[in-house]
Amino acid sequence: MKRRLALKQLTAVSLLAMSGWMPQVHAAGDTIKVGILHSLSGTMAISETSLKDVALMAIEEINANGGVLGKKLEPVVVDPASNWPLFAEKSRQLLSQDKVAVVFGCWTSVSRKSVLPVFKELNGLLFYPVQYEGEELEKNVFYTGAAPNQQAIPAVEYLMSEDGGGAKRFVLLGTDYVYPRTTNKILRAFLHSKGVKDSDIDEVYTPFGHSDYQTIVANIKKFATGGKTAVVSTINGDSNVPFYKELGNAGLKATDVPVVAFSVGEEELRGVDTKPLVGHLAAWNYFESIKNPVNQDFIKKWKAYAQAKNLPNANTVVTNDPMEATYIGIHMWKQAVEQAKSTEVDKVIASMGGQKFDAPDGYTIEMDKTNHHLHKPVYIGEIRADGQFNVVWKSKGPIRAQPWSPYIPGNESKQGL
Amino acid sequence: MTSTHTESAMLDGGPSGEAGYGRVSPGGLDTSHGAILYLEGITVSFDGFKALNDLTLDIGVGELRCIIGPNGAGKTTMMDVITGKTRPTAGTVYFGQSIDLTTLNEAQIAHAGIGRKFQRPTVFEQHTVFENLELAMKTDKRVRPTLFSRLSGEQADRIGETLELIRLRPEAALPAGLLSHGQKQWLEIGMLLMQEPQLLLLDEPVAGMTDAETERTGELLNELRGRHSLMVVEHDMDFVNQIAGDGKVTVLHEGSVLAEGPMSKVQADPRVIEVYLGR
Amino acid sequence: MKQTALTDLHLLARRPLYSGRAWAALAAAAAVLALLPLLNLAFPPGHALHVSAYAVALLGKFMCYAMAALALDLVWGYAGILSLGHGLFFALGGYAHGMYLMRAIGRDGVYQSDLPDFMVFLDWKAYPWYWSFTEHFWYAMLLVVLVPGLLAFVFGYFAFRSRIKGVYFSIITQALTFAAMLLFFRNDTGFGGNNGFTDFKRILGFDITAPGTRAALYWITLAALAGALVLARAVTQSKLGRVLTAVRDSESRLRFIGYDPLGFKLFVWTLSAVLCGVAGALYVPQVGIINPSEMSTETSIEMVIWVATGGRGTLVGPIIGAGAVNGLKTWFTSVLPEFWLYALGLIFVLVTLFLPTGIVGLARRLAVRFQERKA
Amino acid sequence: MRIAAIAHFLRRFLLGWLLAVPLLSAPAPAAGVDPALLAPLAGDDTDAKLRAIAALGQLPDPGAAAVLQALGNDRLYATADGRVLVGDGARAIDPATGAAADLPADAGAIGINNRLRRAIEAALAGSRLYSADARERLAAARRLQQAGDPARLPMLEKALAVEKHDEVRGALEIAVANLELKSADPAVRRHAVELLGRTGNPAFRSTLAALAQQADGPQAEPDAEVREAAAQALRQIDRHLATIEWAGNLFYGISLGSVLLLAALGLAITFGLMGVINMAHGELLMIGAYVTYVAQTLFRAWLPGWMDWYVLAALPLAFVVTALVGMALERTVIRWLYGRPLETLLATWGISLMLMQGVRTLFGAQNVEVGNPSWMSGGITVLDGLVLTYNRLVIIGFALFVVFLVWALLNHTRLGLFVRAITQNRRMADCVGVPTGRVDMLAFGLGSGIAGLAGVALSQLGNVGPDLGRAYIVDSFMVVVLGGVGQLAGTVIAALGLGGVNKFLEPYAGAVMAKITILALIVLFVQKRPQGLFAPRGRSVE
Repeated sequence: MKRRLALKQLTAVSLLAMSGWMPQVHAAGDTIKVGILHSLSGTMAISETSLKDVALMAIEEINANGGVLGKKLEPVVVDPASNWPLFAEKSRQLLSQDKVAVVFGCWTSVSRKSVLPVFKELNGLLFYPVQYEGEELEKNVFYTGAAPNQQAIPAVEYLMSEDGGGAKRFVLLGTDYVYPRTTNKILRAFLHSKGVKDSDIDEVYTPFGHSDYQTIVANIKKFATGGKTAVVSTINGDSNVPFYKELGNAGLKATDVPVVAFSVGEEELRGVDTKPLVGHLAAWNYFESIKNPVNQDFIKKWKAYAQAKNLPNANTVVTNDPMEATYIGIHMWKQAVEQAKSTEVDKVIASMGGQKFDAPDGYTIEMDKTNHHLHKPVYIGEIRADGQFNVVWKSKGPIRAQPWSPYIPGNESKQGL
Repeated sequence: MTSTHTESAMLDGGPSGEAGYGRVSPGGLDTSHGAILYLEGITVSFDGFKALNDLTLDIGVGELRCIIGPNGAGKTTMMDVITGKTRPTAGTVYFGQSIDLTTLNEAQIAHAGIGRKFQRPTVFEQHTVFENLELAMKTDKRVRPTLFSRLSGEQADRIGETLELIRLRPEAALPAGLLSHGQKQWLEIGMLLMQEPQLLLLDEPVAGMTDAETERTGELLNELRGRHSLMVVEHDMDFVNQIAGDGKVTVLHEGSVLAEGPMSKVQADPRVIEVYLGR
Repeated sequence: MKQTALTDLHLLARRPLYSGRAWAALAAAAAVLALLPLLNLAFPPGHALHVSAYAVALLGKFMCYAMAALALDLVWGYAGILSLGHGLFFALGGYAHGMYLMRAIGRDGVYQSDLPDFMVFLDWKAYPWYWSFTEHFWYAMLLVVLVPGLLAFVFGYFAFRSRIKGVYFSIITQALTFAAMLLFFRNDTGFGGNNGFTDFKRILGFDITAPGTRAALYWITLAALAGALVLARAVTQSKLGRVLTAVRDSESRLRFIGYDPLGFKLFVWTLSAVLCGVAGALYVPQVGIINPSEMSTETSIEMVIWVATGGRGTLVGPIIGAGAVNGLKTWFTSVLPEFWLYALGLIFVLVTLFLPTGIVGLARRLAVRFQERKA
Repeated sequence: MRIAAIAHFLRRFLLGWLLAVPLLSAPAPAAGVDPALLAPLAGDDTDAKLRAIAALGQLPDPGAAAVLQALGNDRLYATADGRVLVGDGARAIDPATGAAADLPADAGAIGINNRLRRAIEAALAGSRLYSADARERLAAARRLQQAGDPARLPMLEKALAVEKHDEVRGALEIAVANLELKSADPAVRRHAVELLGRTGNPAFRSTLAALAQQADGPQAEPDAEVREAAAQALRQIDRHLATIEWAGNLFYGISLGSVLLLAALGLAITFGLMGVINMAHGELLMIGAYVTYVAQTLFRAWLPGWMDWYVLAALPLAFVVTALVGMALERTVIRWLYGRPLETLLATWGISLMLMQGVRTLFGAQNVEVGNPSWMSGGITVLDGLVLTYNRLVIIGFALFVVFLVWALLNHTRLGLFVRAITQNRRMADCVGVPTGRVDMLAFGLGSGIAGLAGVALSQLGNVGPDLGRAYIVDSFMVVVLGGVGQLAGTVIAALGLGGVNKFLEPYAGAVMAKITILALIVLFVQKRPQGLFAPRGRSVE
């Protein structure tokens, strides 16, 4: 009995030791710690792992060029394991234990939402690299992915245009979580403004990891008999493969019913047999197939890095939009720090606005002065047989983000912080 | 009565209707016709195979009845029927004049005053001998009373007496799992006694016992005779001779009664010799 | 002579809740844990005695897990009922409390609406009926107990009545939990879908992120855990506890001596669910989020693993197990993010193979050997 | 299955161009496509491109067709000096001269979008109407049914006049009718409407609906009789649609059922017969799928000519690999845990974690690409409108085959006899000299191997990634429990039943609620029959 409880105390103490009660020895001072908070296991690992790698690459690159403020960057990688509470715990650890100057991470909206309170409480700095639903603006977060008006709305406009096939009816198909819900809400409002009736909009949601799309594809076919139809897919990463396979085999070709996806990029297409998908579309702010020196350099660096670190399937690695966004984020942060001559969060935030960076997407893009989002160009690409995208439309230039979509009532007032 | 049971079971999850018997018996049981157990035309069939076939049999108050019969004669099934483990396909089972056992579940039947000892001794091996008896002890066995029950002095005394009776006093604090086979048999009998049943069903009580143990068990049963009604299923003829005395012996064969009467008469019966003793 | 004999029988009959030493050890452990938030508040960061807020928050979380593990041990360790669905009760408790916390946000949400943000983007104009009264803290607390309790009672009643045992029971609890998870994932269900509840602002008017509030929550959790431990101990030490172990070892025999297992199973099953719900309710304000992933198969199985690692049927074991496993998880995910699953997986395998009685069992064996060595 | 596959393969051969990927490269064009026509293709002006494509479509010259086809497959290149070349691997042919040369380094592929693709298909269809092969003509006619351009009417009628093949004639008549809807003569219109109605083809639904509504509709139909006829036709089509939908649900149900069945069969042995709560079962499925991926990669590298058969090669491979993994598990871990089912749950859970991470380390966390072989892509259209996809048809067949395999193994082999003996009474079996140790290992290996086979099948439907297994583990257990542990027949019926119910619920309840309802039903059902569909009865129950 006694020993049993003695053991209990012992565990309690050793636990504290583990969880960093004991004063930890940090090689602080000569390096700047940078947190990387991406799931390396669990369901989200599929998408997030490559972001971790690209972040490490960027850090290596920066260090090779003399680091920041004469100090080397020291990446601190943790695995929140696709578990949202763990995201919160890990961010707290990064900020309060490892004392990182900045955190690059998160993919899903829920992971971002679960870490937000921590970042606010401890006044940390988060760079969020994924396109999302908007409707959020936090002092402690910089959003280097697209807001809905930088991705969804142009895509739908294109579908309605003559080149896009002049779609009259729309199937808004998504996984049932906040990003699709909000995006579709915005799109519906937008379509209304374009005179599309509700009877011509079909909103369908599937659970996470849904893998049987027979019925849904059949319904799309049925719906398409009512007139020229296009599908706007906000299906979450994993479910895309079964969906596209079903689509291809059911003989729904892009020439009949084009599908434009917001969560399908080069990385996702690695996992699909793309031949039946030729002609389906995706809207992003960056495609690997964009031709410009910066991008070629970016791709070259990435492939070289993959080889050097011999990542799995190193010879087939691709770049995609969130990876580019991560890359931009890290470099912009570096610039901001150098301008602020300090890694202090408030100073860095202050000097982030207006930062410019020659991005692989072919433009010198700018961090908005007020709303913590990037001005980004929009590209629409058709899937090619080789898993790359063939750009069929691009915006005139970078577009300013509207985190508060004008299509959602009550947002008119909200601008900037 | 069943309705009140299910209902009360929903309330406190415990058998309350029959807990009544637990409290009032033995006096409460109506045995005015001198018999404590009636089996009438019992038939049990598993997928066509008839384990019991129109079995009819009754046991008098205070009687010690030995049941013999070859394997597969349906002895164990009969006990299953009486204790509610198996429901008969046809026929009625009455405990005393009034209680229809076919409507009760195991726990309720146990409360009604029927105790059973299994072929293989089954005791709670993780519990001490003392705890085994304590669990079996006759008391209100519903959830709440059990949760708050404290062992009273005389209850402890009763356990003590039983321990003496089954000669396990020294092992009182031992986990039952550590007992020898024979000791387990006795412990189980002890548990039966703690239940203060009016009818004891004993399935091969001396199986696997040493001669000494068998001897002792015989004495034990004889002590019980009169105080309780007993039904003993046994193979061991010498043992049956020892305990049956001039009491009735029933021979089962293929699920129904083949012969009934004093040991001597039964042993003489040619049909019995044919199916059983002969071989 | 008989007299003395009887008295020692009485000794057998009387079981103390804990031995004096055990009480002392428990108190000591509790004291150590209770001290930490003070150290956090009292000493400045960098001071040798300073405990980081992170450590406190982490331990607070672990204690919630420990409580859930304790609850699971009651049913699995004692009554032999393995539930693969305790994550459900945990989450339900959490959601019940979360509803109050969401209401407490008031108009400070993104949309400055009376409704939670997720209802706004669903275009809901009013709270659905099952949200009514949840703005009252005590009503929410009532739900914390009632919802898991009732669900467990009803489900348990039918399952135990039709004598579903062992693996079957485990699998259908899993089915139930899985179904519930899918249900809560739907945004239309009205519990925030995949995002669940998050971004809480205040609890009973106190700022939920303030160190003071944190410390208070921590202490409440500690108290709850200690209380749960004593309660569980009392139950298992009572005669009912012995009936439960009898259910585990030979249910049919128990019937023949006149106990109806249904009620006993139902009692402990419901009790366990309620404890689990309370743990969940304490968990939510401390981690700041509750969402359906708490109902995933993984979570429930991990709970079982905490119990197994600590030692089932020992009450203290599960608490240690929850702490140890989660501690390792936290540690591994930082020091070897790429490979921690190997380590964790291996531990599970080794524990099942070589520590069937868990850490506590091992400790006991060592203790015995130690004493033999001394003797 | 093999024969059908080959037959289909040939068919695909001829239809190759219609699909996104041709199975053979285009025939070298004969000399003489006017460069003036080709030039715009290289330009940026979409309308000019469209005009050029239409013009090329009118040319009888096969060279023109070859150009369009190349354009359709991203094989048409434009050089810096404005020449347009038909690429063919490293070589290129100048359609203007017909001369073959190496593809110049500066030549870039001409990108196209869906709009151009549609135009190309239409244009090609025009010329294909005179193809020697009836199938091509049919396909072309079908294609033209969709195009609503009245200018094509004479062309169609010309083709119809010379067409002998009945099926093609039918298709052409419909195409004509579709255009005749715009005819000035009400009688013609009515005839056309009736014809379209008889097809029951949903594609015409919208046009007919427009006709049926009152004269003030967008496509005003003055003639009342025609409107009536249109309404009639509409009803015909809707009836047809209803039948299709019902048949569709049935098929979807069966195919989903067969997937569940495959996923659960292995478990029916390891869990059902051996009582091991094998939480790593899902990971065994996953390994099977990854073996398929490896097989595909190997074929790509060494036997590109045989790509279509890599799946067949993957089957035995997957079986062996997963079986070995399974046996390894059994020897090292599970054998120590027999009779402690709940402990096996924990151990196998740990194993599943390690297997998943192992795959991540080996193949990366991302999904890997596993393509359908050509004979498993696409589908056949039945009841003109319902597409039965080949991969699902094949998998249904495969599931039945595996069930038969298992049944035969269990009931007609010594191993099966031993396994059944052990499941009934391990100690007794031991006594009568059944080598329980070896049998356990083999049985577990068998179960795992079957999981591997299922993995191959799953790789043809969904994504192949480290989490593949997690998606199926719960469902698999549901199926086995519902079917009744140790009851093969039960497993089969349970799987198909679940699939069917799910698919018939989905259209009304939606995907999520359908699944929830199913789970709720299972929980209720198990209340009624704790032992599953086929419960063993008798004294042995307790």
